[in-house]
Formats: sequence, C-alpha cells, structure tokens
Amino acid sequence: MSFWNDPLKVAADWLLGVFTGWGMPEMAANILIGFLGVLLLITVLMVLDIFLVWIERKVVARFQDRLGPNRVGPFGLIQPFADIIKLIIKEDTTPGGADKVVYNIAPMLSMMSVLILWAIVPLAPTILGVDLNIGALYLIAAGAIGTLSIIMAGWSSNNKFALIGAFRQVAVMVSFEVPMLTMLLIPTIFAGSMGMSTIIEKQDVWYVFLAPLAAVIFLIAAIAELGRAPFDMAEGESELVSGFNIEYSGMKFGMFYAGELLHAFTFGGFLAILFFGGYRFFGLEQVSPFLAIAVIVFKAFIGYWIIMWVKYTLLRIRIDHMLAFNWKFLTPLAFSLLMVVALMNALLANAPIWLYISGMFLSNVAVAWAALEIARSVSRREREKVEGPKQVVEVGH
Amino acid sequence: MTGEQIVFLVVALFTLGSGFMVVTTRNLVHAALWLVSTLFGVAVTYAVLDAAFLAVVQVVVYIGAIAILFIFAVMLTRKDVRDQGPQMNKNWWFGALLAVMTFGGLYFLLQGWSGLSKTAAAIPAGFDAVAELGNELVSPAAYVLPFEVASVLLVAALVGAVYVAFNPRSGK
Amino acid sequence: MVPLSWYLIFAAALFSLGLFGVLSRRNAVAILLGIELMLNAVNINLAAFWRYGNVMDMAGQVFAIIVFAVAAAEVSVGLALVISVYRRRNTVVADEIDMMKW
Amino acid sequence: MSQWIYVGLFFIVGLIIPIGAIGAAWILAPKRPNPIKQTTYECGIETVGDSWVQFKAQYYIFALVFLVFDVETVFLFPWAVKLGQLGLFAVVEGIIFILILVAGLVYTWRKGMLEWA
Repeated sequence: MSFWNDPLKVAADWLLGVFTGWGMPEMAANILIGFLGVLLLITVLMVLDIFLVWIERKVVARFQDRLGPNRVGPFGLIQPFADIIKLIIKEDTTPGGADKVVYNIAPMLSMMSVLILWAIVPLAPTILGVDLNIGALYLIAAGAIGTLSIIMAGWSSNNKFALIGAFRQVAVMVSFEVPMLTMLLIPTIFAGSMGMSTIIEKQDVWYVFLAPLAAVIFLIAAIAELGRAPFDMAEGESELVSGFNIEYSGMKFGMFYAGELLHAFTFGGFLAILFFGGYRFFGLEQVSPFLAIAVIVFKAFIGYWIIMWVKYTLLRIRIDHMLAFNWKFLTPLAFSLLMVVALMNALLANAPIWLYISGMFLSNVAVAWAALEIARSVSRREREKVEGPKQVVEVGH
Repeated sequence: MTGEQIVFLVVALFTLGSGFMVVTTRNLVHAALWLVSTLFGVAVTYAVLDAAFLAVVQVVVYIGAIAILFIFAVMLTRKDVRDQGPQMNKNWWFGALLAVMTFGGLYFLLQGWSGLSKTAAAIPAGFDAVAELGNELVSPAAYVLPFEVASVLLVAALVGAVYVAFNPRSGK
Repeated sequence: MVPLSWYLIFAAALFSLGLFGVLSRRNAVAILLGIELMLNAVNINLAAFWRYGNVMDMAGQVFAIIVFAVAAAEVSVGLALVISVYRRRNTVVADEIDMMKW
Repeated sequence: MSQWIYVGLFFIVGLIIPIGAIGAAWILAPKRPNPIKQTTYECGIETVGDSWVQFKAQYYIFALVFLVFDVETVFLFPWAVKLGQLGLFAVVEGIIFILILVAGLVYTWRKGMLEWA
C-alpha cells in the first residue's frame, strides 16, 4: 500500500537500508541512490526516445497518406531497434580538416542539454528530480547549452553548409528565446515562484485559461527553439542539405536526431506543466503517483502531437521573414502581454476568483485581437505600397 | 577534507585551467570555447555558494548570450584568426610579471586579514533568495534605482553598439 | 566547510589570469575575453561575501547582478568597436589600431 | 547545495549516456578511412575555396539585440516572483523597466537594423 502511494521514498529507504547494511556511510549511500534514480529516469527516457522515432514516422506517414514502417515486427514496432543497430555498426567518418575534439563533443552536449531538462520535471507530487526555485530559468539555461552544441557542430565540421546552417539556426534560436523568456514570466507571476512543482500546485485553474495567448506564444517560441518546421532553417534540405549536422554519420548523427525528438517531447511536457496543470487532472493525481505520471505523459504526448502537427502542415519560412516575425511582431506582443498581465494581476488582486479569471482571459483576448488588427492593417499598407491601391488596377483596365 | 571541499577544489582547478587556456590558446574559437568552460566552472562555484539565481543567470547570460556573441565576432573578423603569427605582443613577459605580482600582492593582503578563515552560517530555513532579491530590486529603500539604471545602461549599450558597428555610411 | 579564503584566492587567481590576457594578447577580441575573466573573478568575490556575511542582506547578489548587466554592455559595445575597426582597417590587432596616435 | 548534487548527477549521467552510445558505435563500427571518404560533403561537387565564408553582419546584430533583451528579461524574474505581494508601485516600476527596453527595440527597428538587408 505504501509503495502504491509513494514509490520513490519506499524504494529509496529500502536501498538506503541495503547500502548502509554493507557498511557504506549514509552520505555516500544517498548520493549513490540519487545516481541510480537519475540513471533509471534517463534510461526510461532513452527507451521512450526509441519509440518516439517510431511514433514520429508513423504520424508523418499518416499526414502524408502513407503507411509508414510496417514490415519489421507488428506495426513496424521493431523498426527503431533495427535503426539503432544500423547506426551503431555504421562506419563513422570524420571529415578531413575537422576540429576533432570539438566535433566529437558537440553531439554529446546536444543530447545532454535535453536530458538535463528532466531534472526539474515533476512527474507526480512525490516524484520529482529537484525542486529548484529557479526552474523557469533552468529551462533557458539548458537551451543555452543546446545552442552552443549547434554552433560547435557547425564550426568544427569544416563545411560551408554546416557553418551557414549553424549560424542560421543559432540566430533563430536566440531570437525566439526572448519571447520564450517573457512567456515564462507569466506563469511565474501567477504562481509567485519559478519552481515547476509550485507552478503545478498553484494551478487550480489551468493557466491556459488565464493566459491563452501566453500559451500560444510559448508554443511558437518552443517550436523555433527546437528548430523544427516551419522554423527548420538549419536543415533546409533544399538549400543546405542538412545544416549543421551534415558531416555527422552513425551514432553521432543519431545523437542529434534522438536529441531533437526527445527535445520536442520534453517541450510538450513543459507546455503541459506551465499551462495545462502538469500532472493534475481533477484530483486523479491524489489517487496514486502512477496515475499522475500517466496524466503528465499523456499531456506531454498531446503537446508533442501538436508540435508534429505544425511541423507536417506548414512550410518552411524564409529566414528574414522568420526573424522579422519574431522581432517585429512576437517580441513586442510578448512584452505588451506581460505588461497587461502584470497590471491586471495588481488591479484584480482582491477581486473574486471568477472576476480574476475572466478579467485575465478577456485581457488576453483583447491583446491578441489588437495585435492581429495592427498586423493586418500594416500588411495591407505594405501590400498597397507594392501593388498600388486596388482601384488603380481596375481603372487601368 | 569534506566532500564540499573536494568539489570546490575540483571545480576551482577546472576553472583556472580553462582560464589559462583562454589566455594562451592561439585559435580564437578555441579560446572562446575555453571561456565557456571557465564560465561554467564559475556557475558551479555559485551553486556551491548556494547562490542559485546567480548560477543560472551565469549560464543563461554568459554561455547563452555573451559566448555566442564572442563566437560570432570571431567569425566576422576571420582574417586575423588564422594568422599564425604570435598571439602575444612583445611585452607579454611584462604582463605575466604584473599578473603574478597582482596575485602575490592580493595573497599577501589576504594573509593579514582576520576575517579570512570565516565559515558560512547555515541558510535559515524557508529563506527564498529569489523572492528576497525581487523585494530588494523594487523597493525604493533598497535598489530600485540601480535596477532602472541597469535597464537604461543596457539600452544605451544597444544603441551605441548598433550605431558604431553598423553605421550605414561605412559601407554595408 | 570551505573557508572564505579559498574563494578569495581562487578569485584572485582568476583575476590575475584575466589581467595577463588583457595585457599580453595582440588580438582585440582576446583582450575582451580577458576582461570577462576579470569580471567573473569580481563576481565570485561578491557571491562569496554574500554567503559568508549576513545572508539576509542581499547586497552582494544585487551587486553581482549589476555586474552582469555591465559585462553585457561592455561586451556588446567592445565587440561592436572591434568589428567597426576591422571593417575600416582590416585588422583586429590592438597594436595596429593607432589612428589616434601620431 | 544538496539539491545541486542531483542537478550535478543529471549532468554526469546525461554525459555518460551519449558517451556510452557513441563509444559502443566506436567499438563495433568498422574503421576503414580513406581520403575520398573524408572529403567534405558538398553534394558530390568538389569543395571550392574555404569553408570559412564571409558572414553577413546581420547575424551579429541579432545576437547583439538578443544579448541586451536576454539580460533585461532575466532581471525581471525576481520581480515576477515577488509581484503578488508587492503593490501597484512595483508593477509600475516593472512596466517602466519594460518600456525602456522597448524603446531600445524601437530605435533598432527605426534605424533599419532589423531588416535582412
């Protein structure tokens, strides 16, 4: 029964008993238990990652009216394992003129930057890695390491395409980090803490109802941070062949690929934590930690599916349009939303809860509507500058 | 020797080693990457000091932005990077002497100071450094002016940098 | 427990390394790298004094944060100057940037 | 401090796993390098010139604008954490802070630095 309620603590206590029984000091035993727990979590993640490959291929096949992998095993489920075996026994070429050390470190850093994100993910009320009180910034810090790995990969490959791809990707990633940081401030304001578990505990009302626009901007910025279509400037198959990872083969390429998929899934999880209540679902999380884990994984999969949906529906955007979209639309919008939310939060501080929620919701909708109106009128003016006013064309007939 | 001391020594040696590589490596991109590892070491030092906010800000600002800016700048000024000539100027021995003297002087000064062997008090339970920081940064009795001035400073830096580097008259 | 002196000596060593970099590198970008090391050394001192002094008094951390802002401003303007000089004179070697001398 | 031990463990294990995967590939994969295999990949065409091509200064501009915004937004986090307990005065201070920031953005925009020229 107690294992059912708090599996992590029960297992830790049992292991502590075993290790101290072997004459290990308590401090060392605790660190060893932490190490084993982290290893377990990361192993589960890597296994999940293997299946993400299969899911991604199946889903993209359905989007494109194909069947996807269906030959190896039932529904092609064994396919990703076959892929891994191929990646492992494939010859790993290093281009001549590459900076060998940097070239080899880059894929490891890329994978690490994704895995360390899970340190702050609360899987259930009692199952979480670390409850850092700076969780939201930790998310950005891990992203900074990912950005660095891309520029290292691009530079060390000694390839024009790789370097151009890396530069583009880094420019996009850093640009979209600004609206993402700003949108992380909004759950922080609501919860009064940056810690992920506090943000979940305070979400009696999902923050997506308080700030729907913030959730949308966060999703857009997250997709850009992931470097997935429509923001996949680095890959740009038609122009840059494969972008920063062009010279990588075998398992090193596999690290970039698996890292990208797991990153997408992780951001699905963070979307769920920040705006959709994390592991909470009508008190289901109180029943058992295992149900809580099921809830958060399910929500993360929905977020992941939305990211895939966007990827396979939209076309790639040209880099200048993309950066202009960020700096001239998304960033000002994010800052105005932040100001409105901060102001409303202070004004409605003592209001009843229904007024608070509806006030927040309506102010978000108003900001979104105003932004779209301004964008529409500006783009109409731009169009008229290029094409001339509509009437002139008709007179010319 | 306690675990914390071992962690500190490992981190300090790693940081100083990386710092030494920063000032001696010929390849400037490598120097920038060594700077990243130095900065990461400093971030770990902040974590050891329980300054969690400073540790993440160190990673976000220094590694995520300043190091990237350095790498971009190195690649934009590429001709001299591959210049295989000496990377040290002819007075480098004087610089080395001065650096050693600075370190020796600081060490000598620290020796005579009584507060040196002080150990840290435990952090009181329930103390939230980030919230406390937020309090201090916006309360008029504390640091609201530096907070706003920092914003002005950064905007001034942005305007100045954009103007200096990309003056339309100077070509591109 | 780590005594305060270790942090101060560590910071002093990092500062001296940065000073050496600033005084002896030829490349202007490398000189800025040295300045970064010196600023970081200062920040370590500020954080250490915060931790070893009165924890409730946040002055050390606030100072460190202001130093972050100053470092960002310094890097952005410094590198912009280097790039600007590179475009006009095609060099980033500090000794050769001598237009103000005669 | 103790929670940072776990973060450190995540960093260590997060490095061990990719090193293990790449190491396994390194042990199992055949290694028969030859000069043709190691040429730089450029769609089958021979590489012309150097890989270190001249970059647009525009990339630097975006990194520069990002740096300033990154630092300033990070400053807002302690403010946001405490916002619920602070009065309207603090909110107004934060808004002034953001407005100064936006002024910088407007300046760069007006100067045409955000155009991909």
